Amino acid sequence: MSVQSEAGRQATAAPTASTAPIDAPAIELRGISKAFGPVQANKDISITVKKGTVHGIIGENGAGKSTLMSILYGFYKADAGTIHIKGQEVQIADSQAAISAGIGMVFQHFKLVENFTVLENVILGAEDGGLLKPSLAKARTLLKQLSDEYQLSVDPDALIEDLSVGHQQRVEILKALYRQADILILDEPTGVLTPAEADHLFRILEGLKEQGKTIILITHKLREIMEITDTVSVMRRGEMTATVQTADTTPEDLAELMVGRKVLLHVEKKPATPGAQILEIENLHVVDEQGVERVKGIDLHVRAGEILGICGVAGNGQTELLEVLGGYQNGTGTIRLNGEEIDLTGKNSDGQSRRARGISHVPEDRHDEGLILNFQAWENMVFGYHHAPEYQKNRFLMDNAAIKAMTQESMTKFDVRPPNPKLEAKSFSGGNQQKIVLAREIERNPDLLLIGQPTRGVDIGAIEFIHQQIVHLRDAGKAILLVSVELDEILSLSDRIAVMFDGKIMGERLPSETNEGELGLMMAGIAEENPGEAGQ
Amino acid sequence: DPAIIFDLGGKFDKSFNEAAFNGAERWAKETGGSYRDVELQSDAQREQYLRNFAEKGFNPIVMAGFSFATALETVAADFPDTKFAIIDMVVDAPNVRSVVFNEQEGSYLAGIAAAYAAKGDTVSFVGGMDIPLISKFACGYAEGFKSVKPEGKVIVNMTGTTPAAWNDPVKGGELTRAQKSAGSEVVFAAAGGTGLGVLQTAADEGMLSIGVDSNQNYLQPGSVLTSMVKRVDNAVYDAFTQGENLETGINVMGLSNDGVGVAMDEYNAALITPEMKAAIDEATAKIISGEVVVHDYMSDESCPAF
Amino acid sequence: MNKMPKWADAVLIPLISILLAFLLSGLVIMAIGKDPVMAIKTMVQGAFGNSNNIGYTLYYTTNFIFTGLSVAVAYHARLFNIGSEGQAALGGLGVALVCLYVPWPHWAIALPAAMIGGAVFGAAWAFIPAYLQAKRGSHIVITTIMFNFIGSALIGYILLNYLKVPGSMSTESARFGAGAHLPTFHEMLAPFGIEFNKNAPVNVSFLIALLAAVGFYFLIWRTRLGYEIRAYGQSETAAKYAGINPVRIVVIAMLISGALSGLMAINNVMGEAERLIDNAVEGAGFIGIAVALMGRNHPIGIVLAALLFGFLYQGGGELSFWESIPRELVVVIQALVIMFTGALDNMVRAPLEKLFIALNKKKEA
Amino acid sequence: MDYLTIIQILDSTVRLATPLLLTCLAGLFSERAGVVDIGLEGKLLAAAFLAGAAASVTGSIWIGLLAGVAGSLAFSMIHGLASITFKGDQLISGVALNFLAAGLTVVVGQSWFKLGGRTPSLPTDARFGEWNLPFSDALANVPFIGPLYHELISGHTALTYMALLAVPLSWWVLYRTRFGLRLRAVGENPSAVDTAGVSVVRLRFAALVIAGVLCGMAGTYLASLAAGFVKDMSAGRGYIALAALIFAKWRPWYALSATMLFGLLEAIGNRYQSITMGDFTIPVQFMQALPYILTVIILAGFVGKAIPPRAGGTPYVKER
Ligand SMILES: Nc1ncnc2c1ncn2[C@@H]1O[C@H](COP(=O)(O)OP(=O)(O)OP(=O)(O)O)[C@@H](O)[C@H]1O
Ligand SMILES: Nc1ncnc2c1ncn2[C@@H]1O[C@H](COP(=O)(O)OP(=O)(O)OP(=O)(O)O)[C@@H](O)[C@H]1O
Ligand SMILES: [Mg+2]
Ligand SMILES: [Mg+2]
Repeated sequence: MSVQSEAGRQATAAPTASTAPIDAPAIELRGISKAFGPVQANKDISITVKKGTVHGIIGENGAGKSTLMSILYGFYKADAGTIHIKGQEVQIADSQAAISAGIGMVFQHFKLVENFTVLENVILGAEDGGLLKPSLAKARTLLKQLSDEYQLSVDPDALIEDLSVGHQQRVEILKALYRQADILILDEPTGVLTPAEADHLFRILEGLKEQGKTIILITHKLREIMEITDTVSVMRRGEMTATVQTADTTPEDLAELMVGRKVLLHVEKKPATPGAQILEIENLHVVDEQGVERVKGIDLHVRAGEILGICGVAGNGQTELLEVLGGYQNGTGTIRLNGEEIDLTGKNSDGQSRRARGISHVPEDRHDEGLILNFQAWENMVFGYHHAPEYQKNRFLMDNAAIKAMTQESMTKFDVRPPNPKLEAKSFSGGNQQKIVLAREIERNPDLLLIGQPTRGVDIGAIEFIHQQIVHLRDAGKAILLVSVELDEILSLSDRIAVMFDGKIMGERLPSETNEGELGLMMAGIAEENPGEAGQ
Repeated sequence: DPAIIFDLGGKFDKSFNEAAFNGAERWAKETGGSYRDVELQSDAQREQYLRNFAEKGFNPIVMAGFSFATALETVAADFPDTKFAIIDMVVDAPNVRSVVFNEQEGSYLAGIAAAYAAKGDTVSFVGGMDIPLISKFACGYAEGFKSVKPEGKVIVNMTGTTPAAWNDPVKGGELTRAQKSAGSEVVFAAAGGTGLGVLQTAADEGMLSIGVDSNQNYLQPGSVLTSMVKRVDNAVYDAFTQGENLETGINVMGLSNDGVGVAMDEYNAALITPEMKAAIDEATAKIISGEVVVHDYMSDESCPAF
Repeated sequence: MNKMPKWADAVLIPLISILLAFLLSGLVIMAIGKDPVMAIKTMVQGAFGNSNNIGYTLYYTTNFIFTGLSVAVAYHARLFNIGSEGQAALGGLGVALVCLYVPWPHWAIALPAAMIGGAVFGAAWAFIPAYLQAKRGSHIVITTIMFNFIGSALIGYILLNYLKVPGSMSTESARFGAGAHLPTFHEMLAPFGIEFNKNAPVNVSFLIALLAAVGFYFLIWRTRLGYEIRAYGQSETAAKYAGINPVRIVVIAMLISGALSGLMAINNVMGEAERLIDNAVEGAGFIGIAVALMGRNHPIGIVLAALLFGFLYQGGGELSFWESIPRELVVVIQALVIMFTGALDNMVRAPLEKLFIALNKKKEA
Repeated sequence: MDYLTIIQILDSTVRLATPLLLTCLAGLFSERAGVVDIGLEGKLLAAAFLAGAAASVTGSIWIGLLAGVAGSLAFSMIHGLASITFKGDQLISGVALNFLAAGLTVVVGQSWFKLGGRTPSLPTDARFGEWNLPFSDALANVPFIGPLYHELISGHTALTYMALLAVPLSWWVLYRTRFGLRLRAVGENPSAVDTAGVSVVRLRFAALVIAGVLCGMAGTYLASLAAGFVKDMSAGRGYIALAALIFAKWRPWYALSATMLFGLLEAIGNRYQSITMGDFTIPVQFMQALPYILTVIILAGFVGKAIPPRAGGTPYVKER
């Protein structure tokens, strides 16, 4: 392992270029510092990125990666430090300056206007002249060229809110290219993508690199770092701890650099010992509010002590399946829990009654569903279970002291950092937020745990922990239904895998007997059901 | 020193309160005396301000508006040595002078004027907030009009049901236009600030209008037929002049003692025809003599002329 | 880690903001040719100088506590209830009906009944907008504005046609019976040998308002219902996930909000006027919006903000009484206070925050 | 109801709707840019006061218009300062501005004119005259179209025609220009605008400037129509315009229909104050509340969920 912790600082020593040398680095940040109030998000960070390379940045949640890149893009203003682009020092006071310096950025949370068309989003801020018509016409042709060139096809007249996340991301990339960016920053681009989409993205990035563009990639996925970056920087607590050549390092080393200790990159688990059937689903149909049928007749079962993993490209009905089971979406068909039928409509079909019957649910979207960001941790720790008798002081009042004590305990147990029940949920990093949700749902000791995208946007250290907890629960004899777009995760956690496509189950596989390639094909609706394998 | 409390409309309402204010000012100017005044913001202040004044030894204390009755009943009893005068309402206490006006009589004359001024047989009325006092004006007006044109029609509109109705000149204007298109030729406005919009619109639309409380003839010269003046100013002036020896009891201000009337001045001289004048004078005489009794809407909350 | 100590956030910032508001008000007073120092003296004296003035200040405060709490309950559910004005007016009708048609033997019996009357009528007036918002998505801001107008027309109609005393000039109901007379502070304090001005309108309702504030605290932060209201207010999707029924929460929050507004009537209608007057609410519903926002939707904040507005109302009234300053000046001062404490507080906060961070850094170093 | 009556009611509708329309469009620009504006009432009042004051002093309503617009603009800028620059609560700022206008107009008016906050009455030539469109008189007696043209289409003030023109203009600006695209974007997702290199602050202030100008016109219209300023003369029109805005789902053409509907309801209410049907008389109060009742019914039955601009009401905060 050849860590050049001093790489950044050495670069600083390079001659200050008033005349740009031909091979000047595409980007050079020197001594960047940034504080948000009392939080020092970036401390004296220096980094050099060569032209035409892919540079990865990794680090725990809250390490300051997004902040650093946002400074480069002029979204935040640094407290100290200078920015050099192609050897020239530039003042980046706002995003306009960054754009003119040839920088484009795809934010983790897309900066798109949801009810505008693709075309409108692309020209926003980069219009020619006061009237829209010529700009739109010009953008339309240019967009066509770009999408042909980089395989970035999107319907220019579609509304953003109607597009899949993957397509929205393409729009973000197109936005940058339309502005003739030759430095492209992507902040956790694959966090929300399906494996196929992620592959597609990487092909696009390869293409861009070949065109001589410089790419900075923030990600939590070491596999991606290893796959496509040329160099990688590691950040910890606001500081740049190392910059290495990707070829000279290993995922394990990177993980250790990030977290500061050895990290297990694969899940340790014993073989499952499935017991009685906990959940049985027969002929389940779900029609959403727009009248679109999302789930088209599903049969599934989950046994005690096993993890059933469901994979599929986002939007193929997995979300709705979880929602019906969790009680906030109506469906038709039969669902039995421990042999007893569950109401799918009417008074007893809501989340409260599901929870009362022993179904816990970690929702896919922790920000919009799993947590109330403005509530303190202890308030979030009973969210959905606030009617449970053990949290009531008397007929009228909740027992806040007991809830706080319980929260304190759970937070310690689940290693939530900082373990302070009185912090608001929004001030925890993504990984820690997820741990709060998990703690809440797992500590209820449910018969059935529904869990969607457990590790989205979460750093490796936290992923390791979360996976351990899920396996523990399984070993305690509980049934777990896991939905994830991460094939890695599905493969390493599940005892059985079902693939969903277009609202139906394409087939079931055992993890030992399948691979990413096969699952990927099934997710695309291509592979056929192999009757021999999954029936049991 | 005397003191006066104005009602919620404020002392510059161009009508009732302003008339009271003018009376006080006239007194101050003529006698060189000084007085204190205050405007209300809230209902609870009626009693508070009355007491404030009484405690500080102001005497007499005049209040413009019937709404003070309840407050005055308690305060008057607490300050037997202070004299009070209330306008528009009767409060039965030994140290209170109650000044009431026979608005219906003045309005009756206004109705006669309207009847003579109108070529056709439709005139109209715009009231402010929908309260009985305003209907009293309307009723007298209608009776006067019908005494000349028994088959004629009087359109009566109220601006609204909230105090905002006193200050919506735009709506007053619209009501006037609506009345015009329904055939009205003369509009009588008893509507505070809203009335200003009525008078204005009447002038714009080539109608005649009748002002209220104060003499408003000058506001739109040549278009305001007359104003039904209610000499609140005299009532205040009298009370201030009598000072601490204010005569208590009920003081009815009607046509007979110049308490109400229709204003004649240089601004409307051209509009007053001799026949009209004669009819007004005749009716005045008959009312004073008691030969004609104009119905008081407040007595039974109904109006035979509607 | 915190940018600022709690006390600075809770006390220092509002204080500086109020100071700024008064400074600017002083300039306005100077501009119309009066003496601002004198003015502030008059206001303070007029609001707190003697038990009579305190009594008036607290009387207004009581109104504002009720409407402030009302707006705040709804706000916790992210519902912007502009309809407190109308709900309080209807509450007045409820209280009046209860007081007029039952010959109450004693206020202690009349008060609970009147409270129910006011609360029910106020809640009823909030129900339709709530239901329409919950079920049909009709924007509650508009519907409550409309209901203010409709309510005032309705009250006018009922007063004029049913409740008015025949032959009386005023659009007001008959006086309530002696059994419905609420004890004023004078009567309440006399047994303890404390002399309180007998004419001040502040009455037992003030205590009810404080109780309501305490109840508000428990409701919002200690009960399941309050928890659900806040959760719904923060995130509808999350609330659904947790099995909280949005329709139920919207309707219940608005019913409570309306009931609190309606309760105000025990103060102004039953306690002070002892009869139903037209337009008895006099804008207290709108001031409630400012009180709730300034009080950060917390009962302590609301009570303090209500007291501030009570002070402005009473002190301002005295100011116009003694100094012949137009009464609208008080409205200007109110506006400035709302502006500085409510909308411009970042103007004060930002530099203070920087100051505290710098101080902290110095300490650490 | 005969034809002429209908024409007259519609004529009255146009007059009553004009200030609502201008105010509604003002709100539209502001809220489309993500700044909620319940201070419309206050701006209207401030503009009416300054317009009335300036016109009465100078004798020119055009100078009045300038003053009215300036006043309304000043209020807009205070709103911007509070809610954009200092990222304060937009609702509180709006409420404060409404109070401020209600108080300041009277205090200042009293100190200037000593008429209790009223301005002196405006003489006819210090008000907007009615514009008679070409051939209006000639066509007046032609059956059917004569009254329609003469009474309804012709004979309004310059501001009315400007208000009507403002509708297509607003539509064009919002949907066909760069400025409009950015303005709508900043009301939906300000960070998208920010990262596209456009200043959120500047855009929002620009929107508030437009809102200020439109509101200033509306206030001037009121002052001109009523020939002067009377305290509180906006009489809730700012709130009604806000209601109309939501009704109109924040769109210019819908705003025209919504304000015309409110105008129509009020015009009808003015004309038919009490209707007697057999023995039963519909009370005046009911007729006066009718526009509000109908609004609620329409809102409940036909409009359904109106989705406001997504970023509305929240200041754009990057760093906390
Ligand atoms: N706008 C902001 N205002 C205040 N503090 C912020 C802001 N953005 C980030 N921070 C703080 O700065 C620190 C760095 O945050 P940043 O978002 O850069 O982390 P990150 O490395 O991107 O994390 P993640 O992997 O979760 O995306 C965190 O402690 C965070 O709380
Ligand atoms: N504007 C902000 N103000 C304060 N804290 C912020 C702000 N933006 C981000 N943070 C904090 O910065 C940290 C990282 O933020 P970021 O937005 O990257 O979320 P995250 O941890 O990556 O979660 P996820 O990826 O699930 O959205 C978190 O602690 C978050 O709460
Ligand atoms: Mg990040
Ligand atoms: Mg993240």
